[in-house]
Amino acid sequence: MIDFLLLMKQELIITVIIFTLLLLKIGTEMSNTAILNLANGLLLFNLAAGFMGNQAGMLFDGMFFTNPLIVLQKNILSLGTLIVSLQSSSWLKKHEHVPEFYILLLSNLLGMFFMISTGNLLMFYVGLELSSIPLAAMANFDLGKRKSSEAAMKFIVSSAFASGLLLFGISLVYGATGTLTFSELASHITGGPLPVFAFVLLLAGFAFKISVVPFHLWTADVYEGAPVAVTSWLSVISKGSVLFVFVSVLYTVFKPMAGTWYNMLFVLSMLTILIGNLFAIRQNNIKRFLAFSSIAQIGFILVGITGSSQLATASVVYFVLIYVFSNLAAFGVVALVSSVTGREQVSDYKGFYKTNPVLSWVLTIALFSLAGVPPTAGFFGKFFLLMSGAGKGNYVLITVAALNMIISFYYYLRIVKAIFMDANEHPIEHLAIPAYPKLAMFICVAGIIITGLTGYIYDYIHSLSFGL
Amino acid sequence: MLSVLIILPIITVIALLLCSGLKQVRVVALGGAVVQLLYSFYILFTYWEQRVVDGSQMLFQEDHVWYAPLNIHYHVGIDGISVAMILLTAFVTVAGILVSWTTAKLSKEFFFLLTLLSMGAYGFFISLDLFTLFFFLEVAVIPKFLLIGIWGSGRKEYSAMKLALMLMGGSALVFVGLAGVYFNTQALSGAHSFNMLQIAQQHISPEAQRLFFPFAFVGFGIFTALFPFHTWVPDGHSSAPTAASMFLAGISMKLGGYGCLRMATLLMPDAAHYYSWIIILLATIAIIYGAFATMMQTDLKYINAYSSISHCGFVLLGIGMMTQTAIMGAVMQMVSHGLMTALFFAAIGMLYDRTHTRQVAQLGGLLKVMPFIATVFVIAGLCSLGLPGLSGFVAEVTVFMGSWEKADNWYRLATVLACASIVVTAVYILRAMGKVIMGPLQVDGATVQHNLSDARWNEKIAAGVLIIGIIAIGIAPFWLTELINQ
Amino acid sequence: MSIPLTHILFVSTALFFIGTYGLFTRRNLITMLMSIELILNSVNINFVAFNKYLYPDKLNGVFFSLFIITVAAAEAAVAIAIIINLYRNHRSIDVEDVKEMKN
Amino acid sequence: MEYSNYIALIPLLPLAGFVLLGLFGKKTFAKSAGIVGTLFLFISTILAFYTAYQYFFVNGKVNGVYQPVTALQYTWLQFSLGMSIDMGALLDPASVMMLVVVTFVSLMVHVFSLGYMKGEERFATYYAFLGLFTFSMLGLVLSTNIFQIYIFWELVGVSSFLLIGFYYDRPAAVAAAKKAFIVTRFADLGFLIGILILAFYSGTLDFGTMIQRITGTNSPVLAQMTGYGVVGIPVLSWALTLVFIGGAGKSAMFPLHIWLPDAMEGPTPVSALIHAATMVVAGVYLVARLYPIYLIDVSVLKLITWVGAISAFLAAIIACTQTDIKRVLAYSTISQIGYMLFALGVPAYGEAVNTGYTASLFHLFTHAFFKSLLFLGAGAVIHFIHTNEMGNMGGLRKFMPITHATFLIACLAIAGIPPLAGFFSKEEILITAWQSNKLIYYIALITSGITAFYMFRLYFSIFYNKTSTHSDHHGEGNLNMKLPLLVLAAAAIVVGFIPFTHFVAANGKGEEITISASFSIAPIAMALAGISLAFVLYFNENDQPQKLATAIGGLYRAIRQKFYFDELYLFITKKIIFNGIAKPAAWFDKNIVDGFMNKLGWATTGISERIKALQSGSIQSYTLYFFGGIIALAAVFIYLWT
Repeated sequence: MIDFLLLMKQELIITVIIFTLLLLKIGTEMSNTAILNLANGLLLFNLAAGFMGNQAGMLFDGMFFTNPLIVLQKNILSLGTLIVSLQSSSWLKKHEHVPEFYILLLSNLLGMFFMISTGNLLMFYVGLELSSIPLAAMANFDLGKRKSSEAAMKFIVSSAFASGLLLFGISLVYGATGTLTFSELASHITGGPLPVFAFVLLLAGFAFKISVVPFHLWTADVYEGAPVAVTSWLSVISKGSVLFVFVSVLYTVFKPMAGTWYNMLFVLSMLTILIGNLFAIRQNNIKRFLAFSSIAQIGFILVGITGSSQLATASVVYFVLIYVFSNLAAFGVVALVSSVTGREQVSDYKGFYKTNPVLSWVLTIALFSLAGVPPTAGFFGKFFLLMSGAGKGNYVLITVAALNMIISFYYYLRIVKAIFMDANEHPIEHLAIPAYPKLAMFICVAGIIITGLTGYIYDYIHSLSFGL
Repeated sequence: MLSVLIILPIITVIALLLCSGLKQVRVVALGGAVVQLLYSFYILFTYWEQRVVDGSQMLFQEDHVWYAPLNIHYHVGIDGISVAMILLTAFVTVAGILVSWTTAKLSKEFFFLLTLLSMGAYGFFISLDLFTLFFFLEVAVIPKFLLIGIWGSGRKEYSAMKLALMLMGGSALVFVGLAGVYFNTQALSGAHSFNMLQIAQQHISPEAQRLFFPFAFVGFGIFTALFPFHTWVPDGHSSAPTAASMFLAGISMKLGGYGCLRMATLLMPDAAHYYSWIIILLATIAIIYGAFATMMQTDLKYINAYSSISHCGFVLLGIGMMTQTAIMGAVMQMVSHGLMTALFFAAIGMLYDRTHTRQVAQLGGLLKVMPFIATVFVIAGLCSLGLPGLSGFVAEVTVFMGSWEKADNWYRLATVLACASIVVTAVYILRAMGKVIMGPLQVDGATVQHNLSDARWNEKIAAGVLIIGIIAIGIAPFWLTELINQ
Repeated sequence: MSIPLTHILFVSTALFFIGTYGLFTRRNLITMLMSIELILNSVNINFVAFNKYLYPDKLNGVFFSLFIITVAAAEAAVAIAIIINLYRNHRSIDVEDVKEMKN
Repeated sequence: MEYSNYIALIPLLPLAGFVLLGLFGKKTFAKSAGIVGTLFLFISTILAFYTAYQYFFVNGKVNGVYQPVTALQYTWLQFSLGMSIDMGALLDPASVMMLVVVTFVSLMVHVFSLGYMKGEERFATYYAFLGLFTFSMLGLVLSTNIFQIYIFWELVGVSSFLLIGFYYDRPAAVAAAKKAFIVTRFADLGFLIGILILAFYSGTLDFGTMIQRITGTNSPVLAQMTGYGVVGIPVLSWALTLVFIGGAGKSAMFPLHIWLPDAMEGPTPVSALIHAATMVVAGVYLVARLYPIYLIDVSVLKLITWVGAISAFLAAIIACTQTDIKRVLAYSTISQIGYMLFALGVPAYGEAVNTGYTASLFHLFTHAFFKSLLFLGAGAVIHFIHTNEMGNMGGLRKFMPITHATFLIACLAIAGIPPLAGFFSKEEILITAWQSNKLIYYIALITSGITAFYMFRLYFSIFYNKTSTHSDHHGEGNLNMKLPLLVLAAAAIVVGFIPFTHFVAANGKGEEITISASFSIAPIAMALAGISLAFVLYFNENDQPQKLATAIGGLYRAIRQKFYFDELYLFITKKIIFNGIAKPAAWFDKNIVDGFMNKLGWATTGISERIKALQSGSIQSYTLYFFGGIIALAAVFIYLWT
């Protein structure tokens, strides 16, 4: 019982928070600010609690298991959640359904936690659904906006379809092996046609969530339509969680067919980077632009995953951490701007530096980190990903990826150019930065600087990770 | 000891962030630069003493583990070549900051970026770990983009973007090369290693070298205007602000040269020998064709940019020839060209500030109204056309002598063509000089007279610093050769 | 006499493809949702059949299908809510009318 | 006293002058610059003469042979083991002689300029440049090392550039300066490559070692250099020819002579110093330096001979038609240097080895004096009448008697009338030619006749002929200008009697060349003929010259246009180099190389435009792609790639 409490600590905390907010919603009439303070406080507590009293172990004979790496991954997600909630506060203040937002958000997070520490396909499925169905509702959170509802529709339909296919795959796996627990699957799976087909279906399920080409098409539309807070959540947290699971599933469950999925990832990663870049070049809506850029980023992560070594796992987790900081920093600025002025076009950012130097620098640093420019953390993240990819000795992949960095460089610099160099007669007026977003931005920027330059974090992650 | 070279700029940067107003900012920036200059002289002298004491190749090594899992170290150390490069950087930095003394627009950001750039250069020149090297190489890319894009002139956005992308491509190739090198090493500990010295000791297999040398070399080559990839040079230099042009041509093109040198001599010598004929071919093309292309330019900055292509060709030629003397010449050429071209850009910038045009056709006889600047221009020009007594001659002659040691008719032909470029150089330099400096006074096509003042004190010091460097090498080259030669 | 597994799998597969086809062709969102349900049902049949025929001494397949039914219900609920809201904003639930965001 | 104690001062003092005047000239020495410069040079002149005395009369001779003495040597730039550029001072008869000539003439010019350049805006700069030139020339003369000579070679080139372009706001002056520098630079390219070849084979840059290694009895180096050939010509010939091209460029030999006449745009004293006495004979000096090596390769010597002879003849002819007095003198300089060069070359045909060398350097010696005298005289005239055109002159003997007298002496000297200096040196050259190759001899003889003609054409039309329309008579100029004329005139008279042959000879021992009256008749006759023809045509104002000119019509025009050499070079540079090479190169760079990079960018954006239809916005197409992706993956990895 006691270790049940310990091992499932984070999940339990989240559940408690959810129900607290639910009761508050039903019972009392709190002002938005009060709820926001409370929620942020609770999230902070959750994050803090995540760091203490951890231990490895499993529950429900292997359905649920946890270890330091998983705890770390969960903490990264909690951190991301905190940042998202901090910087969406300026938007939520004016919204009437604040508790609902948090409830959805946190049930989402809960699903992810279960998904991460699952040892069984059934619970994986449940966790996955729990982490995607609320998202649809969140995408629709601006009820009155046409785009918002369109985004939600697109998301729910495609996610339902994806989960259908995923399930079909799982059913085939089940048929082939007769088991659903990872530990047994790993020993039963063979490289025959049926398992391969089943794997492809599962892969599609994952690929849909982390939006790998050609399963990515929903991404841009949903990002554009959904409220910025949701978009940032989608782009960072949900992707991150699925990535963690993806890596562990690939390296443990599908170990026997490593050769096959290596080739698949080889193809998919190049495709993803290329398509993501080519679409990102042209975007004018900054959220849409960030959507495609994030697709390209996923491509780089896949390159890292192909490394299938301890280095690879570490690099992926590390990169997700950095990605949380960089992308959320960018979205923080975008969220602030769009919540105050409602302007989301790249062209709106022309002459941004003249009016908002601080925000400009934050956005610039974030973009540099995404582009992988030293001394920001993104450089290190990309470097390690590519290195772990190169560890396999597949230099075609590395060269393609490296050369694609030129394109990605181009479109990130496009924004920087707009901010610093282009003239604009109606620039975005000067914006006062509220406390919470300011805090969020500070965390992000600090993270971007520190995570890269100090080697300790990476060493720690590496010490926890495992290879194929 | 060497880390101070990186720490000083960082301190300067932080101080810059704190202070406000043009006056404070530029004083702080200049102070930082001067301190760096003094410190690099201190390094020079201690290097002289130390080298006699211990015969090891790299001195003042510092080695701290940075990323243990990949065996990445923060590992710095210097030999004579690095010292020369450090001095060059320090000189150009001081001069650059002095020249842009009166930058009013966003002055804080401007000096911030300049200092950052110099930090990147210092770090690059002292690092012995390939990761550190790559890190600083890329650190030096972005400030250029911003400097050109924000403070530049002409098609600045286009040029800035072009420069950034091409340099990015360069570093992408460099990355592939480095990764290849890394995974083909087995250090004593059994792990792969980025340590340049270890790699140099445990010769990578020739096959691997041949596979990865082109990536690394071309990658660095892009930085130093290797022939087909030089097109960022003219646009970038011409639309950059004066100080940025000085940095670009003076320092950051040398990053590439230095990288190529290390790759060719230290890390992958076999491959360098194997590909030397290609390198020499490209270098010769760059020299001749750059020189001829320069003839047709009408904008002073374009003239100097194209001549930089031609002059950096000498560096690559020296590296390609792979003889002791030639490589010495290549290094000397890097230093000399760095100082000379910085001086040239400084002079052009001064002219531009006063006349507001860089078109040769629209200028004339400026010796009459601004004798000092004109003299600086003439000195830079003479150095560029390789006049004895100035640094250019020494470097070029050393390259020629070194190249000629290769007893092979094709290499000889390359050398002869390279020599022939000194005539072409003389032609375009004298044409520019004869029109702009000499002849009847003329500005903007009409012979009307602006209020054309001569150089201010800051410009005089800036030019003076660089000229001292040029003449110190030109009159007494032996100290430099002593420094470079192991 | 017992029906061989293949027959059942044939049915489920057919159901799967019918559902997919419906998803691709039908313009009405509700119908599309129904076709997705078809897919899920085919999955259910798979699970139960596999469980019954291949691994009769276990129950995990059956349980899985139970979970699927539940989750599908939740999914449908949210989906229909969204579609209703969509109708509020667009005055239509024809999928062809809902393509504002593209490229 | 040891040479090493003071020899360095000789070149360094003028350098000090240059630095001093260059840095502080404008402010501190605005007026006194001339005095300062002259003072510096005066000291080094004294030192030079002292050195000459020491060398020739005190300790230069060791058992009857003048030994080369390396007074100083410092390693300047070490290339590799044993291969280094040294800076030093080498004393042998030739260099000491040159030392004297350079310092003396330069001093004269300094003094003359005190008057001539008075009131110039850039007076200090002028003296600074003079100092720079003198330094470089002395360094060149004293070189111990072939690269040292190259270095100072370039430096004299640039100082001549600066001085020609001294009146920088005259486009003509600028053009002339550029022309001079570029043409000589082109020649220096040959010199440089020649050095590279010689250095590679002999493994040294030091003159002494190099000569001794190549000319040493059955030396392996020589075997290599003659054995191995490129396009059928042995490397040795290549090297020597290339080095000679360098010399020919500096000495304005045909066909690289075009820059010298234009160089007359510079201040006249400068022409006297650089373009008459010192720098232009550097080519001769260079060949003399490497003479032992040249003697090995007869073919190159023959080339030198013919280049010299043709230049002498053509230049003399062209000189007859020029009306700008300085240009006349310039062409006569070319012609005289031609004499020196073929004197060096002709021994190829005979065995009169040493006489050639001696005669050539002797002519160099004497020529320095009377030619600089001529230029300074011309300078005085121009200073007086403010024009270069013969047409505007005439009857000036009344106004400027001293100039007139000295000028006459110089004319006689160059025409080779005994007992003036020119006579002796020219005689020796003619004798050498006679002994070696008759054809060359006759060319030389005719040329000397023509020389006499055009010199006296010049003389008569300046000082006799019509009286000039010139009005304001402010006198002949002050003592500063008269004194050098007188001194040089004295020199032009006496130097001929110096027993030059005893001092300067290829083998260091001295040489006896007897001048027999019988042999001298022909040259003198030719000279007198020339003079009398000039007398007939130009003593009084008449229309004979025009008649003559029209009589020979086309030929006259061709000569007047200097045989269209400038036009030819213009064609080569403009049409071939600029439009043929540079323009295409620039175009290629702009459109092909750069264009390709831009195309790459456009292509990328173009593709992204093309594929935007993928994101059609309709959810069903998305799901379709989704499904298609799965099928494709499954198909590929089940059937193809297993």
